[in-house]
Parts: sequence; C-alpha cells; structure tokens
Amino acid sequence: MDVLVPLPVAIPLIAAAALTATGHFLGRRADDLVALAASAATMVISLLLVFQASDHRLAYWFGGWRARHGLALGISFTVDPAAAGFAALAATLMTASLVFSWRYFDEVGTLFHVLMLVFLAGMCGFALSGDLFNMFVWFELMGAAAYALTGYRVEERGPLQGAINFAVTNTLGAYCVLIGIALFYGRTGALNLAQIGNTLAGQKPDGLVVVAFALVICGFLVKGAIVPFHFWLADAHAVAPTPVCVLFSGAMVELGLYGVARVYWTAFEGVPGAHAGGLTNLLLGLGALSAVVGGVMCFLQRHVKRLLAYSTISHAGVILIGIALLTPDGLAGSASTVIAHGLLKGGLFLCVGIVLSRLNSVDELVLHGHGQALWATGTLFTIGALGLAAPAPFGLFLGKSLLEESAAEHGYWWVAPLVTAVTIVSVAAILRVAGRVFLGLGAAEDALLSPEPDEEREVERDPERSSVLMLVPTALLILAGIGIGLVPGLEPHLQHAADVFRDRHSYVATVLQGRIEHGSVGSLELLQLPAASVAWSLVSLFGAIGLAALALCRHRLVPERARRRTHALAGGGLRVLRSVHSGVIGDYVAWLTFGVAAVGGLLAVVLR
Amino acid sequence: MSYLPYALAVWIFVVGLYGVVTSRNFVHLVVCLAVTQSSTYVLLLAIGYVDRGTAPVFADVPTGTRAVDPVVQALTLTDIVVSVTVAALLLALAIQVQRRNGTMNPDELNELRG
Amino acid sequence: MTRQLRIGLFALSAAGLTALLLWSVAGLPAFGHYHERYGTLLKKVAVSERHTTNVVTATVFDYRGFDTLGEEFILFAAVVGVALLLREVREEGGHARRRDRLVSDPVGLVGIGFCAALLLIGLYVVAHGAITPGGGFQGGVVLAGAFALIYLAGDYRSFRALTPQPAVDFAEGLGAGGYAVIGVVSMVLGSAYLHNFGPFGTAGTLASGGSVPMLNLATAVEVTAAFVLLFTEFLQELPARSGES
Amino acid sequence: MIPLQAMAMALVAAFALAIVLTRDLVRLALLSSLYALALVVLFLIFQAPDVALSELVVGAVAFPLVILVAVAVQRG
Repeated sequence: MDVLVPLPVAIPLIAAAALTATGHFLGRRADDLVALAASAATMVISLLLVFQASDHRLAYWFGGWRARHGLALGISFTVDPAAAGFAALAATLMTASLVFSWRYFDEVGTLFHVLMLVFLAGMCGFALSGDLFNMFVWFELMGAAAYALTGYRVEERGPLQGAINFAVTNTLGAYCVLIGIALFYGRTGALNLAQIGNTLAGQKPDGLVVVAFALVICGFLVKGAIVPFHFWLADAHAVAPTPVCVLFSGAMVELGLYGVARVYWTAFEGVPGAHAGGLTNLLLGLGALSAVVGGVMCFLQRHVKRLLAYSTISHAGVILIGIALLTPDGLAGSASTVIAHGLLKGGLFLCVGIVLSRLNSVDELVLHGHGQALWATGTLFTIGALGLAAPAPFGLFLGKSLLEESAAEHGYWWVAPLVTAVTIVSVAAILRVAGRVFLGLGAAEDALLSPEPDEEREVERDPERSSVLMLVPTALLILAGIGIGLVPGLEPHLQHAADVFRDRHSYVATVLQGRIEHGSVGSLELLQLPAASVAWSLVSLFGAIGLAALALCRHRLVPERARRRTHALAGGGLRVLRSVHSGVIGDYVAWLTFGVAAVGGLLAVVLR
Repeated sequence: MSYLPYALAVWIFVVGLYGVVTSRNFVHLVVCLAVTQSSTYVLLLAIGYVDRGTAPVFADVPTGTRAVDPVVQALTLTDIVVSVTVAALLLALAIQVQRRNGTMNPDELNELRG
Repeated sequence: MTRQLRIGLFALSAAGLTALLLWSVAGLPAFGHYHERYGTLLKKVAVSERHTTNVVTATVFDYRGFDTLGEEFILFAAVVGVALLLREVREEGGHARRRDRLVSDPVGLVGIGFCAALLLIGLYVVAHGAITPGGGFQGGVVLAGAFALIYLAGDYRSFRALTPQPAVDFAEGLGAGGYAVIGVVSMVLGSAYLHNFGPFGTAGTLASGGSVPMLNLATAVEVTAAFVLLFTEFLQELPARSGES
Repeated sequence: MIPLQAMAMALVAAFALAIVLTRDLVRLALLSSLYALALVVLFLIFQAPDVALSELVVGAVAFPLVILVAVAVQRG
C-alpha cells in the first residue's frame, strides 16, 4: 500500500505535463476529462491513504533513501490521517470545482486545467511532506500556480492588482519561512522535521531557535490569512475566478494553519517546555483578533466574494484558536472545522459563481431582488450559511463544540462567547446577502457597506445557460458540509487523528528508526451533544438570523435616534478599520513586517 | 569577520523590504522583491561555508578533501529558480495592470479599499 | 494609510526585525566553521554510492531529487502562468504584433556565430552536470539564450520559425513530465518513487550516476523550453516601433 | 582571501541599496545585472560554482532582459 503515497503528487503533475504537451491537439472536452480524471483519482487515493494511515503512520522515502542511524539522507512523505485528510479535502474541492468549470467558462484554455492540477499537486505535497525544505518547495508551487490562476480571466476590470498583492505578500511569507529553514539548518544540520525536532528537544530556546520558529510560523500565517498578515486574501478573492476561490478559501488558507501545527508538533514541541502556555496565549490572541476583524469586515462588504473571503479570515482565526490550545480536543475541533468549513465555503462560492454567470454581478446591492428566479441556488446558499452558524448537530457544530469545551476546560472561558459572537456576525452577513438577493428583502441602498467601484463586465453572460452541471457539485458540497457532523464515528476518528498528530515520539520512531506503531481508534460511539455547546449553538444560529433581519430591516425596526447614536459610537472605529484595508501593497508589506517583528518579539518574551 | 556574512544577509533582507514598501512602480517592486530573496542565497551559502574548503566537486580533488556543505548549495539552486519564476509571473501581472489601468504605481491603484 | 504613516510603521517594525534577525544569526556557528551532519554525510557517501563527482548534482538529482521535481514544476507553473496571462491579453487587445527588425547582415552573422557558440556551451554545461559544476538547469538557460540571440540578431521570423508555439509547449510538457515519469519508472521496477535504478557507470565519465543523467536531461529540456517560452511571451509584448516593416 | 571576501560583500551590500533607491527603470535593469554579477563573485568565493553559474545566467542576463521588456511595455 505504500505505493500509493507519492501518487497524490505524481498523478496531477504528470497529467498537467501531458496536457501541456498535447493541449494543441486535443479538444476542450478532452482537457476537461483528463483534468477531472486526474483530480478524482487523487481524491480517491488520498481517501484510501486516510484509512491506511489511521492504522499506522507511513513514512515514505523518495529515492529509497531511508534514514541511516537516525540521520535522514533524502526526503520523506510522512502520512498520518491529518496529512492524508488534507490532501483528500483539497482534491475533493478541486474535483467539484473542475466539474463546475465544465459549464462555467464559455471557453477555457488548456492552460487553466494545467495550472489547476499543478495547484492541487502543490497542496497535496505540502500536506504530506515530512521535510521542512520540501514543504517550502510545495508552498511555492502552490503559490506560483495560485498567483497565475488569480490573474486569469479576470471577472472584473478594475482591481487586478489584487493578484499582485497576493503574490507579493505570499512570496515574502515564503522568504520568511526560508530564512527560518536556513537558521534551523545552521543549528541542527537537518531538514527533516523529525530530525530537527529530535535535535532541538530539551534545549533551552536561544535567539536562533525562537526567531527561526517565529519566521517559519509567520510565513505560514501569511498563507493562513491571520491578522495582520491577512490583507491579501480579500483582494485575491475579489479578482480570482470563482472556481479558484473555492480552493483558496476551502483548502489553501487552512493549509497555512496546518503548516503551523505540523511544524510545531514535529520540530518545536520539545523546546518550549514549561513556557508552552506563553505560546498558547500568543496564538490565541492572533486567532481571536483574526476572528473579530474578519467578522466585522465581512459584515461591511457588499461585494459578495470579498464578503465570503472575510468570513474565511474569521473562520481561520477560530481554527487557529483550536490549534493554539495545544490540546487533543482543540486540534480535533480545528480539524473538524476545517473539513466542514471547506465544504460549506466551497459550496457558497459555487453559488456565487452561479449567480455571477446568470445575473452578471456579485454586488449585493446591485443584485437586490434579482435572484428570485434562482430558487435552487438561493436555497443552497441559505442552507450553507446556516451550516456555518453551527446548529447542533450540523455543519460546523462538532468543531465549534470540541474547541469550546477544550478551551473551557483549560480556563479560557472567553473562547465560547467570542467564537459565538463572531459566528453570529459573519453568518448574519451571508444571510443578509441571501435575503437581499434571493428574497428581495430590505432596501437596495445601504450606507453601512463599503463603496465598490463601478462594475464593468468582461464577458456578457448567458442567462439561459443550463446550470445543472453547476448546481450538482454545489449541492453535493453544501450537503456534505452540513451532514459531516452526522457521520458515525467521525468524532473518535478525529480525536485519534489529533492524538497521532501530536505524538512527536512516535513520529520520530516511524521516520528515523523505521518502527511501525499501530494505533487504534476508540469505540465508535454516537455523537455527544453537551448541553453547553448546544446552548451556544442555538445562540449563534438565532443570533445570526436575528442580526441579518436587523441589518435588512433596521429602518423599520430601530428608531431613528438609536440608529444615529450607534453610528456615532461605532462609525469612527469602522472607518479606521476600513482605511487600514487600503488595497495598497506597500501598506500590506509594512503590516507584514510589523507582524513578523511583533510575533518574533512576543515569542522571545514568552519563551525565555 | 566571523559573523559579517550573516549580517550582510540581514542587511539585504531589510533593504529589499524597504524597497518593496516604498516602491512607486511595479517593475521596481519586483526587482526589490528579488533583492529580498537574494538575502536567502547569501544566508544559506554563508551557513554552509567551511574555511579553506573546496567546492563539493570531487572531479579533480580526491574524495574526502575538506569541502563546503553541498546541501545548502542544492537548496540555493532551487531558491534561484523560485525567485526568477515568481519575478516573471509578477512582471506579467504588472504588464496586465499597465494595459488595463495605464499605470504601474501601486499607490495609484486603490480600488480594493475597505 | 498615508505614505508617511506607512514608512513610519515600517521603520519601527524593521528596526525590531533587524534586531531579531541579528540576535538569531549570532546563534549560528561562526562563518567558516560549519560541520553539521547532513552535508558531511553526503560528501562522504555520494561519490562512492552514486559515482557522481559533483556532490551538489548528486544532492539535486538523487538524494533530494524530489525537491527538484517540485522546483521543475514551479518553473513550469510560472511559465504556463505567464503564457496564460499574456496570451489572454494579446488575444483580447489585438494590439500590433511584433514585426521583424531591420538589422544589417554583418550584425546578423556575428549574432549567428555567437548563437552557435552558446549552443555548444549550453550542451557542454548540460552534459557535464554530474561531473563538474553545471547541469540541466544552468545549461538549459544558456540554450534558451542561444535561441533568444537569434531574435536579438534581428530575425524575429526565424526565431518564431525555430520555436513554434506547439513545439515549445510540447517540449515544456515533455521535460517536466519526463522528470515525473522517470520517478514512476522506479516504482514500476519495484522501488520507491525516484529511486535511482542505475547503472552507475564509472565516476567521472559522462554517463555516470544512473538515472541522474536522465533527470538532468529532462531538466535541460524543460528549462530550455520554459525560458524560450518566457522570452517569446515577453518579447511579443514589445510595442511595435516605427521604421519597422 | 579575507580582503577579497570583504570587498565582494561590500559590493553586494552597496548594489542592493542602490537598486532600492533607484527610480529610473533602465538604470534599474543595469543595476540588477551588476548586483547579480557581484553575487556571482561572492558565490565563487563561497566555493559554490554551481550556484554562481545559475545566478550568472539567470540573475545577470535573463532577468534584466525581462525587466527591460517590461519597461519598454510601460513606456508604450
């Protein structure tokens, strides 16, 4: 079965190369088919790997260079359920997105498929790799494909520099990672994660180790869209074609956070010792800040793709909170959130794609009431939004409850109300869009929302286009996202995956000593519904619906004076927040520098 | 002398960042980004350097001769390819921006505000 | 944010970042005193195990050959991306295509001479990658430079005739795909992906190193095609100048 | 050896600064080529001939040419 391990990378890459070589001789549908087949094969193999790895962790040495006397000579893929699961999630979203593209683009060149496949290989490689420099290589491959895809067939004329902002900030993030790698290599003489971890374990963290770790995680946090590294995300989403946005929001951002967790638990876990609580506080702070900033900015958008992008930032913050707790339950909660959010957000973006292709706009106010004919899309969009509100036991509920419980257990009582509050705000924004576009509720003017440049369409869309091939993947993603929490045995499997993920000693034993350690999943009991979590989930569900209704009908519901009062209170803060998101790359890089310096400085304080 | 090459890498990194932050032209910005990346070449090669060592090429010298670290050189080779590809992609994007908006000054493009 | 504010924020942060970075590099072994295990081990074993006298090449194409697969595809993706972005704009805008420039014959002849020399140098650099410094990447760029020189020597039509788009795309796919497929061949032979299946030959000769020369060749094809494509795409962006036919 | 190293490093540091401060784009292409040449010398001193060769063909020749094209496009 080990033979499967390199395939999630090899299949899409070979298919991409073959498409490039023969693209001039094949028709459009042949391209579609090859790309779809490669992506589906990757999905199936990754899923097989998840099951394979749930029994024991696999270490696969490329070139057959097994570790000698505990020293790695080559590069390994280290497959555990989390790694294979990430590859499977990326391949699933890619497959859905390619099916969707079948009818979405009027004409699409071979090169689009080629880049999509390379992008997929990059994501799979990053998830599976057990070598720090190799992670950097896949990180860059992901990036190179993503930057080009962002600039492809731009759906709006104006803000093309979003693609440049994306490329520049992420490239700088990658350089930070690389400098961190160089520092680690200078200290340990190793690039393999297990070996770095083995060498560093038990050492008192000095400047080199602290700063190297800070640089690596900051680089990954750029990809993970964590405040203050998040600016590029909304810009890139505003520009990128909708099928590409599915992968950005559903898999790529989460892979950045996965990178942080992976590097911490393999290379760095043995270092902080008693100071791990300091690291928790730092990451919790970053996660909470992202959750809040993402949620508020989300509420202020009228460009629906940007709105969903800010919602992704908010959820990325929540996922980071789960990682930051450094507990098995927190990690399992994050993993569950990643899966459910990836599927739901992917489905929501596909809904927006359908709206764009039928109604020629993604502006909430322009679209006011125009979506009433698209009842199927509207229903799916609303269901997807409600799934994000984490109603027990659907959608994000499992993840949210796991990480809230774990946080409460460790004395972070504020996590549950905070996560619930930001969920209310970001979901309310999506529901507001649903109400306005598909039901025609509220007014067609809203002074609260960020102004958007006049729209000028690239391509006139065909409102009569048959949308079955677009609706099917959308529906599948959203229903899968909603129902994921009901899968029997998911919770114990997630907890087992989290335990395996956190076990550095067994990781080292498998990678460097070649020992196979079997683990087993606990009993497959039915989903637990703890009372506190259910209560919070009801609050977030009804809070979101209520806030959306308030946003749509505040002219009728709230007296004039109260509205003006609120505006006076909050207006200044919102103005500052908006102006910080300036769309200018120089500002973003200044913030990035600030973020790296701040994270590095704080880490130095808490770890020493 | 013993830490100067590392300090050089830090200097290049920060100077390159300054260029990116203050740039008024995308072409200039891309070059500054490449400068930033070149700091990583210098850092990697400086780390692997061994006093009085030869290059790790044993064509004319016997195996076992004191030589510098080969791994950092392999990493730097990859790094250089990454640098030029990202730069080329960015320049292609910049050309598109120029065609659509008629400017390459990042500060003049702020349609993504808020 | 105003420009002053931005520079202020950056200055403050950069000061902190510089301090952090200097603090961290102070923990490195002093310059010239590096002796860590990975590189030391490779220097010791590479020549005897793989018969490649250039240990860097052995690292690039064998021990860490999987990194190079990724690197190949980064180049591949970026060039495909450039083609995707620029071809689209050209087709859409339909602006004037590049025309021949008028260059006197002597200049052209000198250019052709240089071009032949570059081709030879490029092939030499590619072929000797496993023995002396150089290899598929460096040689590939030189080879692509030879093609570009044909353009600079003044004959855009010959440049395009020598590098028709489908052929270059084909070579690009072939090189990158070839690297990935050689890896699969190892698997078919029953070992790990990218396992060097030999024969290793005699150290110091051109064919030494098992699959290393093959991967090297695939890289050379990919890089040559990639840079030719890159030059082609960018050169076509040049605005047509007055005085041209 | 030491003076040579110091000289190459000083050159690299100076060219990096010059690139960042240059606003003229044609001069920028030239400077980036010179910067790459200085790096080539430094890499040779660091005993990295493979890397030096790469930097020579990519950094000193190919990249500046692409920059020149981008500059020409911008000037229309």
